[in-house]
Amino acid sequence: MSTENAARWPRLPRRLAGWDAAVVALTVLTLLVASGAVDEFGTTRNATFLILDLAPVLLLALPMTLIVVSGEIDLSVASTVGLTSALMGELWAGGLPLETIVPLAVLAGAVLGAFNGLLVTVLGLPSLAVTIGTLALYRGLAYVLLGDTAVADFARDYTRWANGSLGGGWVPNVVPPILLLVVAFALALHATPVGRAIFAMGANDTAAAFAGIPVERTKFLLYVVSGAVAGLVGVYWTLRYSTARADNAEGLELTVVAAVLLGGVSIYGGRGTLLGVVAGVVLLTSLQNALRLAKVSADALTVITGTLLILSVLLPNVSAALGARLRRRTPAPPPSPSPPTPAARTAVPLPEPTRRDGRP
Amino acid sequence: MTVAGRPPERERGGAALLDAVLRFRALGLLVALVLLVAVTWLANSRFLSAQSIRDILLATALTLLLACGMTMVVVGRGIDLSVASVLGLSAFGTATVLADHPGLPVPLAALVGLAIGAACGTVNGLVIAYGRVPALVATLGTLYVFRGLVYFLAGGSRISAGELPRGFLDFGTARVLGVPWLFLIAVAVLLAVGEFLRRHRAGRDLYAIGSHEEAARLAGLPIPSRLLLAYVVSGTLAGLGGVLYAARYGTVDASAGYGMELDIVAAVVVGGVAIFGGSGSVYGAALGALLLTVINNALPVLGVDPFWQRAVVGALIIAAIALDRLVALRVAASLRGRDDAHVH
Amino acid sequence: GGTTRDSEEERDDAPAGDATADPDAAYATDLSVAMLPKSVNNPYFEASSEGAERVVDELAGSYEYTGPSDASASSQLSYVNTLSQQATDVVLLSANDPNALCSALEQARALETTVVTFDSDVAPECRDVFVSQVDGAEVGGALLEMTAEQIGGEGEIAILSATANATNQNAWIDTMEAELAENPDYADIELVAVAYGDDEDEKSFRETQGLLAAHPDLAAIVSPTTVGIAAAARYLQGSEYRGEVALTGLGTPNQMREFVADGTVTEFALWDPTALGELAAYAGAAVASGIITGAEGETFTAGELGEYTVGPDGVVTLGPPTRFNADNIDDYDF
Amino acid sequence: MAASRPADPDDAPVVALRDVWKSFGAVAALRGAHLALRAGEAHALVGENGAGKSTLIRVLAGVHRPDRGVVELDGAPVEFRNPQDARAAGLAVIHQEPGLFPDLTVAENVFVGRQPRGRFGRIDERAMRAEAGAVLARLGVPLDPRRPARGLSIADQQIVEIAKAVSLKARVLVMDEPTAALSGPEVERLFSVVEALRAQGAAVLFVSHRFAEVTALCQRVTVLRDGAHVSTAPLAETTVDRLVEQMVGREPDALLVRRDSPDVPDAPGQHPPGAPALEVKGLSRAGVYRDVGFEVRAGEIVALAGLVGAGRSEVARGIFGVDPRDGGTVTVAGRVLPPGRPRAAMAAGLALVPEDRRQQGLVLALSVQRNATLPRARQLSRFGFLVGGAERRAAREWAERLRTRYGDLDDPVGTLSGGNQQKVVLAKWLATGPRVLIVDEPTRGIDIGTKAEVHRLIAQLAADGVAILLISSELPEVLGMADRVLVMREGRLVAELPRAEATEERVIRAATGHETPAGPSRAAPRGEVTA
Ligand SMILES: Nc1ncnc2c1ncn2[C@@H]1O[C@H](COP(=O)(O)OP(=O)(O)OP(=O)(O)O)[C@@H](O)[C@H]1O
Ligand SMILES: Nc1ncnc2c1ncn2[C@@H]1O[C@H](COP(=O)(O)OP(=O)(O)OP(=O)(O)O)[C@@H](O)[C@H]1O
Ligand SMILES: [Mg+2]
Ligand SMILES: [Mg+2]
Repeated sequence: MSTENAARWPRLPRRLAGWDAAVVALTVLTLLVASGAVDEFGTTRNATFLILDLAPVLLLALPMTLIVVSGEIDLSVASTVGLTSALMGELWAGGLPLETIVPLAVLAGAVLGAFNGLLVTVLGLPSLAVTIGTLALYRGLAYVLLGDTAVADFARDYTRWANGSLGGGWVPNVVPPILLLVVAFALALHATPVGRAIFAMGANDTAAAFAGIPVERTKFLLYVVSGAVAGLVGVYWTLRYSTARADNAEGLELTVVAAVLLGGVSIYGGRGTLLGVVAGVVLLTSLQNALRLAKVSADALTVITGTLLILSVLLPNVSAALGARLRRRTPAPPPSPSPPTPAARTAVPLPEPTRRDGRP
Repeated sequence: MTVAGRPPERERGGAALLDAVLRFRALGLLVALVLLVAVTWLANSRFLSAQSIRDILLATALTLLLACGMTMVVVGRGIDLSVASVLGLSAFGTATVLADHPGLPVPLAALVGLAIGAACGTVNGLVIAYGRVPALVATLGTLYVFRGLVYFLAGGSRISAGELPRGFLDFGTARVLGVPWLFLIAVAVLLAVGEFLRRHRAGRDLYAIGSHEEAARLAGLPIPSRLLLAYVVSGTLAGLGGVLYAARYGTVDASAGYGMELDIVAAVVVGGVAIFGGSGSVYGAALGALLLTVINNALPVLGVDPFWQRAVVGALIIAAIALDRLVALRVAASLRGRDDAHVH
Repeated sequence: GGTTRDSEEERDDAPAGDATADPDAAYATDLSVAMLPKSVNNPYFEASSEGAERVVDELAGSYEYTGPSDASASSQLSYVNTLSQQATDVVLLSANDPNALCSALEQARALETTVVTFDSDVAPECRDVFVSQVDGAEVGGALLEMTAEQIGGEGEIAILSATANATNQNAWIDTMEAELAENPDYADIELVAVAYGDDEDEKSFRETQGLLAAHPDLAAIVSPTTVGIAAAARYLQGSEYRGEVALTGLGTPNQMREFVADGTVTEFALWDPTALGELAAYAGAAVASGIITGAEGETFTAGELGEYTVGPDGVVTLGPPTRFNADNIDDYDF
Repeated sequence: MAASRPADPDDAPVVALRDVWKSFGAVAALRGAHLALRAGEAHALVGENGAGKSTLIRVLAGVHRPDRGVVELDGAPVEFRNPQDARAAGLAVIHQEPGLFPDLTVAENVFVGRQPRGRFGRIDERAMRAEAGAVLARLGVPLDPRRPARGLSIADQQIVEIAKAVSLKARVLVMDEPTAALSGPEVERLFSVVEALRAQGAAVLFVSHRFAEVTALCQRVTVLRDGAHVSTAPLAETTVDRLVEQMVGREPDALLVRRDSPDVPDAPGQHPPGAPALEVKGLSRAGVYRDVGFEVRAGEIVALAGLVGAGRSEVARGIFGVDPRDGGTVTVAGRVLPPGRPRAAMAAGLALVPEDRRQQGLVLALSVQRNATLPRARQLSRFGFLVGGAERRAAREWAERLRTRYGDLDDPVGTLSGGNQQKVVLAKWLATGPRVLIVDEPTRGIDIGTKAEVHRLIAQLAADGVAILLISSELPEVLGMADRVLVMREGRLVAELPRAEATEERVIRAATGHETPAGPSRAAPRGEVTA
């Protein structure tokens, strides 16, 4: 029986041992080393670029984390970004003001997410398969909308806001809204009943249903949220690159998934933390940024990204296995204060051993 | 101490019906295929010309090969996202070897491609089976790594048809009795994998592992070596795919096969292989591959606006899996309905 | 270091022309020059890079060839930022999108980086000079001319393009469409389809297949992209359409040599990408050295290439495309 | 492999464990365990939940490697590095939780990894089906070898597990609670098959919490407590009371609480049952159950008895709303529950402790704390947020009330022993303070001491006015606890027996349908399904 008392912070050491903590540490280490070793890395100017670059990945990673923890996946996010971006271009070209377009784009994203959600929950189709389908479908629709044209003449005020900084300093304008979203998602996942439900259904959706959790409705909502955030990213992307094109954000889904997995979220669902994912995104992007500054070629970047992803899971596993092997080699002393029972080699009744401590 | 007796078994009819349905599911794909071909043919009779059929068979050959390997992996509850990168690496490797050593016999060069594939598959397999890294994570990683390697090796260079030996290129389009060689090779692989998965212990072990890994461990199945085998086969087939790619297209650069992995996964899923392991057959996956290729080939022939093509492919993928699911649900319902007859 | 504030304020300024050109100035040495192609791993840009590097070496500058491995504007933007942070003197850019890079380019230019686009342009106000491989109208015209010659002036033709968004491709296609509609010489030629091979060999191959199956009476395919024309040629070579359907477009001699030799392709065209790279490098150095500012009418000497004049909108044109056929193809190696 | 040696108790052991230690992190599961199995002898292993029985078996099966101690085979030390090694040495093991492959057929499940092969190493499917059919027939279960294992009831799954082990024809047959999900005849069949194997010289290890079975099958018994060996003795020389005392390390409490025993504060009769708390009318689901109707009053314990597969669990799930239903109404304390909405049922005060704790009751990968508070997360949150120690306090309180044994509240619940897992499921639902509690096999796999606790708890809840629907396959439990017994057969309610009339015989008769029981009965056929 546990001997802990309620007052202390019993979960802290456990947290620190977790993989997400390791990613956070690795991220900090990378930032430090890069600042020291790469000339331009530590400048505020670079920080601005870095943040602008990681914003879309980070934003998409937030709902993706929830979806992966709930045991599903959404590969259509990047296509949703593309489609909402195309829609935005189409509407802008049609003369609508941005104040109307932005909510419409987010709404469109939510609708696209809802379509994924419907297929996954109502029809019960595997989300990996569904979202591979919508990945093609949404991207295709983006081409249908915009074809080979690009809409680029967005109002300067907006594009400037998307690229600009708070009060002309180095902190980009997008930081406050992003921070707000990060905190909101972190709280939702780690400190609300819905978050508990997401973890439970990711690990065992039958048991979750038996505990009265509306599994399907929750998953559906997660897809809607994912779509809405992708819509938001579509808006951001369009303004940041001041161009709406059908191929915007193409291929970004794999980067997002890679970042989420790197952040220690289990692809099987039920495990992961948002902090880890944020660290994973920062790690990936800052590493790419630093290597680019250090004139490492794009090919090496690709190889490093992949290697990192594998090592992030492989190393803990290997070290655990080695540890177990070592422990077997050198037998640990008996784990309890009671002395081992006499080494009787026959199965005759033995004197009763002392009672184990802490029994209720 | 407990209540005695048990009710009579009432599942017998069910098993037979389920069998029929599984066959019917493949039938559904076939019907879709026939319909698509018929419609396209009505719109443009050239779609069924010898040339056009050969084109489709050639195009299917690659998808089919990779889908065979993917099926093995997916049945064992894995996934191999690195196939396209492996294909690229092997295609570039084979082409380089042939371009650098013009005298080299073609089969030997093909062996190089296969070896590259097998090596990549071994890396995947070791990391997944022995390193216990989830397959999606591991192969997403190697997707980047292997592609990065091709970039690294190829740089901006491209090996064009002129640098490859004539014999090798001819092999890419050669045919036996009008059927392209490449397609025959793919079919041979398909039959071999089908036989292996259905009728051999190691194959059945993969289904068991995919169905319930913990139980497989307790049952003493050699899980790591089986998984390793699946990934090595998948890698080797992707390697073979690379060789065939080089032979067929002649021009090979660093982006050979780029992005193909999702097509392969889609083919396998459309073909009724459960993405979470344990069920599905390689023949279904083959039908899925064929269907997707035909869709891809039929859309331009039907004159579908190029901007619509991608959307249509996506919609068809969704329709195929949704249809499959609806059929399965109906059958489950009718199974229950039959049982109802026994509840007096 | 430095902040972004200055660039914010200078953004709306006229693109070039605030400095005055000194046509007699010498090329500066020690320039740092970087070429940023649409994507690395593309033989076409490797060839351009070769030319640019040679020029930079001659001028005793430092040269770098860098870029993303995927041809997307967003990845390219990060590289623009990186290059401007590293205070590169001249960036030679082939843009994946005419607008997406603008704000980053403006920031770079505010930090004294000269931006020269080549091959594929951005909006004129975001760069100093654009080195065009050819005049858009000239390419379109040349393509049509070759096609008409090969099909005897009548029949259905189709275009196999690169990606649907490629600026230069679309400009050429537009010229061709306009020309077809207006020029009585081409009255019997009908453009029946435009397909996109996305500059992927396999997709181009498949699209060729689709075009031929969909249009039984097709007389010719025009593929104004090096990847597309090679894939289409390979398909034709292995199919029953070989010799029946003409193929022309833009391709590199090395890739097309085989098909010209066996008669699959009669004639195609291209400019010399190496020369393009050289010219871009000279133009960049010229701006950075103050020889030109990018205003119309300024002139500069590009080594052995000769003297060039800046046209309207800061465009410098390399020259008419070279046509390659069985007679001359063996004279080229790129 | 079957050695045809005569059963000789003086034989050297076939397999023995000597002074085995095994810890999982801070939890010491085995702390000096001994066990010796002899040819031709059935050996029982008993102990409380969490005593280490399953861990010991997993060591024997090569699943776990011991931290210390040796496994001996025919007197020589061996090392089982994995389950293959153990199987190769002639051990067949039935683990506590059936682990079938849902996508494979029954026959394949039986022969997985060792399918009979024909030419070219191809699997001979015909032979495989025939052999599997033969083994199943020996066990008296007419399962179709060609059907997939998916959808088999827990009992049938257990049968397939047994068939798998039996068909191995091993020298040593190890069974971890194989009978927990079985009904009488199946247990008897199993025993006769085991007897036959034993007569051929196989050594048998049998784990069960049911002493009647232990005495019926075994010759020797080893008691394990807190992972340590307590005693080994011939069954003939010991008594159940003595065994229980050794298991718990103290005087045993009453083993089964009867509702009318003086322990329970409010015995029936003293308090007449209150108003109907749960009313079920015309509940139907195509192919599963039909026209089920009954009511449970506040403070009443109603048992739902029937054969395995009679549909009791389905009815419970239909009432709670996790499974859809085709027709009928469910009313809890006057509120009609919408179908298919467990949350509405919970809001009305209904709780369901499901039968399959690993699939339905628990999220094994989550911590004890998260599991225990899962249905209550909303109530425990403040302003929508779960902060502070509210969850923790609530979880600890209930774990302690049920005397759950765990290492840390943050440990995954899957690391607990089977019985302790069951307690977490109970805690999870009791903590919601239900008005109506449905418990489905609440004591399956629970040790004798805990079982009495659970019974006392249920009786206490009833006394406090909770309406209880008890689904159980254990007749003594049904008869001892219930105020009324409802009997189901093939998806229909066929009898209702008040406590005074509920005897073992009458319940069995109603459940099997061999004879219409006398007394007030609901067996009369009703109208058509109200769909
Ligand atoms: N994999 C594991 N990780 C951590 N602890 C474990 C693990 N397996 C077992 N334990 C712990 O070891 C102890 C013994 O468990 P075991 O399953 O052997 O008990 P048991 O005697 O079989 O109980 P039951 O009768 O309930 O099945 C328990 O305290 C349990 O929590
Ligand atoms: N998860 C399941 N999927 C499909 N069929 C099932 C499932 N669980 C049970 N069944 C089938 O439904 C029928 C009724 O089972 P149910 O579990 O309700 O019976 P029960 O009376 O509760 O018996 P038990 O004592 O096993 O709990 C059985 O024939 C069983 O095989
Ligand atoms: Mg146990
Ligand atoms: Mg039941």
